Amino acid sequence: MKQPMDRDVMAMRVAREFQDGDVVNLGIGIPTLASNYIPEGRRVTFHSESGVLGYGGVLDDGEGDIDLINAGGQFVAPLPGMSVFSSADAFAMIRGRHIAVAVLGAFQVSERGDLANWMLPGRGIGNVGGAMDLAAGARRIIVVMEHVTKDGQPRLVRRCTYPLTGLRCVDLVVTDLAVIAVTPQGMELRETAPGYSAADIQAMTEARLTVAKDVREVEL
Amino acid sequence: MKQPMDRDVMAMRVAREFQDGDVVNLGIGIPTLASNYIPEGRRVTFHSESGVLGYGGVLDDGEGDIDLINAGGQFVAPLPGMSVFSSADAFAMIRGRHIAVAVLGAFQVSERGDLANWMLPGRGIGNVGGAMDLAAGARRIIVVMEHVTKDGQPRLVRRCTYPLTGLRCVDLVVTDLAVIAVTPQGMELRETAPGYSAADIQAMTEARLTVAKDVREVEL
Amino acid sequence: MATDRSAARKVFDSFARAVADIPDGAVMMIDGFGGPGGMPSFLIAALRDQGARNLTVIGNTAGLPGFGAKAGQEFITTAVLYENRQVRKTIASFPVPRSPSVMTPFRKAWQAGEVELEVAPQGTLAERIRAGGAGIAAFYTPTSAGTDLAQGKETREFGGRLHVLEHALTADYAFIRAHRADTMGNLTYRGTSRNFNPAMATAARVTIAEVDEIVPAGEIDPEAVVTPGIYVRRIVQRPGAGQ
Amino acid sequence: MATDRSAARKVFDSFARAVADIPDGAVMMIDGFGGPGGMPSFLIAALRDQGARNLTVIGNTAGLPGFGAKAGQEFITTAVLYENRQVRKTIASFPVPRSPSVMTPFRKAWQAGEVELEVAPQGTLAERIRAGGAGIAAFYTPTSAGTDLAQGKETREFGGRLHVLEHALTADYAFIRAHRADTMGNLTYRGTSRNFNPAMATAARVTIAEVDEIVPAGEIDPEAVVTPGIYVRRIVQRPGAGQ
Repeated sequence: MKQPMDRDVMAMRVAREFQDGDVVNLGIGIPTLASNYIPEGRRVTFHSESGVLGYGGVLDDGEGDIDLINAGGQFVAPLPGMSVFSSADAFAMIRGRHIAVAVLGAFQVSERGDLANWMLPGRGIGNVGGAMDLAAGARRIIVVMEHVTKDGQPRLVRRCTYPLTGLRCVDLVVTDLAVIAVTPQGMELRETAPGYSAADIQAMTEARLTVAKDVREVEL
Repeated sequence: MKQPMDRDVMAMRVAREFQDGDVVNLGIGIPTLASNYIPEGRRVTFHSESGVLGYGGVLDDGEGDIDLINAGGQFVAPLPGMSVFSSADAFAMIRGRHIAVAVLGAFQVSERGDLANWMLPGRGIGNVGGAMDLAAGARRIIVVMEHVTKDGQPRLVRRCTYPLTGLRCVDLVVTDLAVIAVTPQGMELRETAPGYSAADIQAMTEARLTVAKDVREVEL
Repeated sequence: MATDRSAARKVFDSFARAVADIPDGAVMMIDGFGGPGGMPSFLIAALRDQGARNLTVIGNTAGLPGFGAKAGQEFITTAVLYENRQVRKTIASFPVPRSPSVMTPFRKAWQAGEVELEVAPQGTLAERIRAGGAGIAAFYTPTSAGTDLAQGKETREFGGRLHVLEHALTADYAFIRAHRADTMGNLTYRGTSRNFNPAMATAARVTIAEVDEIVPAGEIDPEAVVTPGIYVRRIVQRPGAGQ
Repeated sequence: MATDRSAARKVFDSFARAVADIPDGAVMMIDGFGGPGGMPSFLIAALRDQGARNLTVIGNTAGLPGFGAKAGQEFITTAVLYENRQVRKTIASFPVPRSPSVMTPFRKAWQAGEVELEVAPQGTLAERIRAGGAGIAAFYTPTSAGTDLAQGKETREFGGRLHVLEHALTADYAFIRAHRADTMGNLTYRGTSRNFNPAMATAARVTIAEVDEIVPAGEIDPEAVVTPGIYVRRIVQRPGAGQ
């Protein structure tokens, strides 16, 4: 039976990518969820472009402090060893390649790893926020998104048709249906959601996929 | 009787230039002495490229703290309202034109205000330190130096023959013999040491001097 | 040297007085990150009441309702300046709410063609402001290379990677929201409310700080000063404690 | 999240072990400002003993005897690396003592043609290091425009003023002298001993901090951290208290 991954499973799969000692920047939405699923025994430090390193989980309205937020404006918990700094310093860390992994949402990813996640065409006005800085600066970019649009259009494309955030920057894509690596040779299908064949995935993907020798069902 | 100014008188004359509220950066030697002669009622804050703003006087060896020095490596006293910062931040202040006045020593000053104070020709190796940053960044540059070299050669010249520190940056020169402003029209003699005529000064000056209408003996 | 008399010089007793000289056409740096933390709300309100027009406003957002706030918390953002038609140009990284259906005074003014918008990546915006304060005329950054936001900008390769030339930003006035000031103008902040404030404080001709409390010089540890007093011209204390 | 186990990972128990992997040809950032305050003397001594050669050393000075020190105070500077012939290139703003008659190991090596010297204005040097850590490839500064130190460099006018294009500096290793570290690598400094250390900490692949004391995570106020732990890979405590 075909079983797409839900948001928590996608977040869990993303979190498995975090290595011990990594400093990680999480975008809004599913990326933020990944902080709930850090693998046992790995020490991961969270960075936010709001100007904080080493913060904890998201807090609810009652516990929150307006002076301790993440980039999405959510309240977060202080942790021992935390530090705060200015936006200029926060982005010096990003641009200077000190962030090991950024986890971002996306509208489209091209087969060579171009990322489009900041602006919908035709909307006239876009919020770029820190997206382009993260795309250019994080040492590894993981995109987490639905495999296709609400209309069933592929998001993994040959060339992005939406305005670009960064060129050749995406390293790994985790969707509800698959885990796909961007390699110098193009996109490689590495894992599938339960019940999906490589052919099923390619059928919903405009980008050309090669299939990893050891392609398998996603493991958590 | 001709009476050249001594080091303390030169420092005193320099200090008269400080305006209330000024942030001032003092070079080593006579410039540092100027901090002893701030005119009554004027609040002056001292900045050093060693990374401190709002420090006090020079301390002797016994009282000194190796963690609180000026750019010349002298120990200085803490004052209430002092702040410390990195070299990058110290020079951001300088380059960003936040320093009202820098007082520097010099080998030569040209009639258009070029400054040569970092390297003796033929020595092969020079210590530039923060001199070029101050020359480019301070809003007002006051040079304090002997009027002529030990060999009697003029230091106020048509063109600098020593390696330049900065172009068209000097605003005022205080020597043991005279106070000379650098104006868009060239050098203007404004004050003389007691007993010196304008002709006496010009005779020891290669640069062409105009004489201010109200030229007078230096007042302290 | 610092004297007690200096205290009175930077400390202003009213927000209105602190913003009184801002002329039409001024370039302003204001915003914090978007939420109430780090937002100089009293200074913004005073500028609205003062009425200067044709302003350029440089900030991270252009007024986002509810961002970083407690449920139902009211706070004044630069939105009031758009509402009052005081702004002709905006430079921001996140100008509008995420949802296109949320109307804001800025969005309305932009749709009506009343305000010009320049969108800049957040890190590039912060660095351009820092450069303005630090006397760096322009710099090369990899951010935005190859994207629409680099259109019309000079590019160049360094180490095999495309970079974009970005120019410094400066302002006539910066509005800063800090936690504590001493009478010399030294500032500290609270948590992520620091955000754009320290860079903006360095990049304006006149920097005005809105703070929770003002203490005598010497009360702030020299090691803990975030914005040295050299950058701060005017200080006004917010009414009430804390906020 | 941070756990106690992480403590052991950054904290090294010997200076020798902390510098053991530095290879011949490494680019090093070391120095502080020149005096004993801010000078990572134990790391320098360990590198001398370790013996890596053909080093490039980026620092404010190249070892100035007595600078910023108490009368007769002995302290180890990068001079010992020149004495031991480990350096092939130096980038500095103030390489030699003011008086040409004071011989130093650097001056001797330079006169013998054993070491290459690049002199950089102090503020430009600090900014190039900061740029290296901040992912800025190059920047335009007015400093040195029209002087010998701008020879061979690109220049360009901004706002009617000549600027010089300066390139970022990065290193393989930075030696940092800080006051206090926590186990996450967050650092604080003391007074003017901060100097080049915070910028250098950001610009090296491996940053090693020599500190007076190491405290558990949480002991340093998040507001007072000067170098966030993200920049620090290894921490070693100096023997004895204070210094």
